[in-house]
Amino acid sequence: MTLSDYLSVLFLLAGAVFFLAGTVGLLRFPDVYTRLHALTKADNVGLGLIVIGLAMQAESYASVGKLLLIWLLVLLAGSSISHLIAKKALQKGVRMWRR
Amino acid sequence: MSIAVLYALVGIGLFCLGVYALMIHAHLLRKILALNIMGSGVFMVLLALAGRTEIMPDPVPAAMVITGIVVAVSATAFALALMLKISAVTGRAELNDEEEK
Amino acid sequence: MEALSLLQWLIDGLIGIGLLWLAWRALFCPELFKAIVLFIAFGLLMTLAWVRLKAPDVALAEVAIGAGLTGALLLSSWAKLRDFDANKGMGVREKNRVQSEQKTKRPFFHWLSATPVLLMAVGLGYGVLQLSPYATGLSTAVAENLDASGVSNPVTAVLLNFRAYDTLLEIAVLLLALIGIWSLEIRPSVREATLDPVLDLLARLLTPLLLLVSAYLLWVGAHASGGAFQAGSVLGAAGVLLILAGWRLPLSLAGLPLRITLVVGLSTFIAVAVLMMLDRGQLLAFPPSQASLIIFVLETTATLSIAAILAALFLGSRPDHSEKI
Amino acid sequence: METFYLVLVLFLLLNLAAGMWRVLLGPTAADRMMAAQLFGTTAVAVLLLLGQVEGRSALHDVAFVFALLSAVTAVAFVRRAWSEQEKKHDSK
Repeated sequence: MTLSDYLSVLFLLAGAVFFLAGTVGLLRFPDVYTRLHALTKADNVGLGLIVIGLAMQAESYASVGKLLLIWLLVLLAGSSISHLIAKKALQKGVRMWRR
Repeated sequence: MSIAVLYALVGIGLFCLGVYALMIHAHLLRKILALNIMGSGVFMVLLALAGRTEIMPDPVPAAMVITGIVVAVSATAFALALMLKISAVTGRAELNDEEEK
Repeated sequence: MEALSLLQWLIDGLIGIGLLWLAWRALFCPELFKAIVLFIAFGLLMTLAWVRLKAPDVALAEVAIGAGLTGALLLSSWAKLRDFDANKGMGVREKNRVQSEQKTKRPFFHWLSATPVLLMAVGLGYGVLQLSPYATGLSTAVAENLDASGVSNPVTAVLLNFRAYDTLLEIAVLLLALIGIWSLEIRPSVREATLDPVLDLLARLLTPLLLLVSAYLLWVGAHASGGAFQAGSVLGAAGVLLILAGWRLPLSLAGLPLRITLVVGLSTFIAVAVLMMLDRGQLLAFPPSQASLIIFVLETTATLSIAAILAALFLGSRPDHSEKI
Repeated sequence: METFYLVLVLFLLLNLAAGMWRVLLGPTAADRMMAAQLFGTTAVAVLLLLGQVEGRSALHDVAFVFALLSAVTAVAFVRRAWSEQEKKHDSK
């Protein structure tokens, strides 16, 4: 294994940790808004780290480009949809969690 | 047992679940979901059995399944429209096949 | 090697169990909305199963249709159904709706239908276990004739050359479903009145991307996974997104131009079929030298028609009627 | 390396299974839909990893279309299914 292999494994593991954190947050957080917050961690950072890890192993620049494009797309769609859900939840009066 | 057999058995399970749900549910949207799951089960059996080769998987079932997926979505769209119409006319999203009590 | 095959088994087993569990919950959980979300998740997991079964073409079609269109269709029909109920009167409706969503036939009937279904499952399972573990099917026959087909992706070759009549009839079925829906004269929905700036931006950014991906899938279908259906359904999803963002076809385009787009795929297909019939005496038997060009023309027109039909199926009512309610 | 990818795939699939619990729990419609959204992103990651294992770039295309179209379903949910009429149902 070369240095880039080790780095790639590191990134992939970090990505998996963020996915786990997203799932745990989705299950454990008390209301829609905090769960939304947890979800975006998996969406943006988790997938981002996995894309970086895989891009280090990619054979051509074209496939690196495609991987990055997928990540950017998920970022764009994920953040817009989180915004729409949160806005709708506020409009509908879904209550925020208070300690 | 190979991977192909595993997926074929899952496909059969899906198909049978779909048939059962189709028979016992009264709500039409459920029946549409059940039909879709039945269809997915059939596709899965077809593709699982197409993958029983060492070389490339048989492309003919794959092509048939792609056709099937598109036909299934158009049939679903039509069924949903029919359901909305039935609900608009009778006020209930179910078929009137049992005698009223 | 041992660990590797064990891992493969675990992954496939997990996907299989997950599929069965999702299907079971989607079909038998009490709330209909929950059932629909579970069904969407089922479609997503199905895609992974197709990938595991080495059928990336099917996975693409399932993604484009199962993840995008079926989900949107089910959610929007569910919402329309609920609004019908809500308009009929308040008070009792919530209780009534929940009751009607979980209503099943009488318990006696459950047993009556469960027994033959179980028998059928056992019979089918036995049948599958009896099949020989290796079968080449038609893959060698396809591989031998691939050079004459004009494309190098075997699935596209089957869809648009060897069994092109399947595709012809399929586009006819799509058109038929749309005619059926239009003839039901359902009241158009007018719910996308409020515009949302973020959604507007998302639609503006995603639509060109969807167009690009559709064109790419159409092009790549000749030699790798992709093709007319996948391209058409991605393009159709662009239409669905625009409809959801509140955009409507201008009335000047909703008449004849829309109808021409809807039928161009089927009519080109029929025209080619008739030409081939006159020229070579066989329905849809392409001369190998021109097959590539013919398939390109057929796929392009089919993509346009499939996209237009799918978006129109989602809209549900005739676009030229939607202004007069 | 291949074993490592497959372990990751298995881990992500188990993650998915856990996330499904939120679909069943609810309580608001948005919670269920968010779980489906997480499902979509995880599936994209799984597809990319499987693509790396099998060395097929076709799976990158599948992942790409997947990311594009799961957005459409979510938009359909926000615009159509989660409307004002369910207010009292959700706010408790």
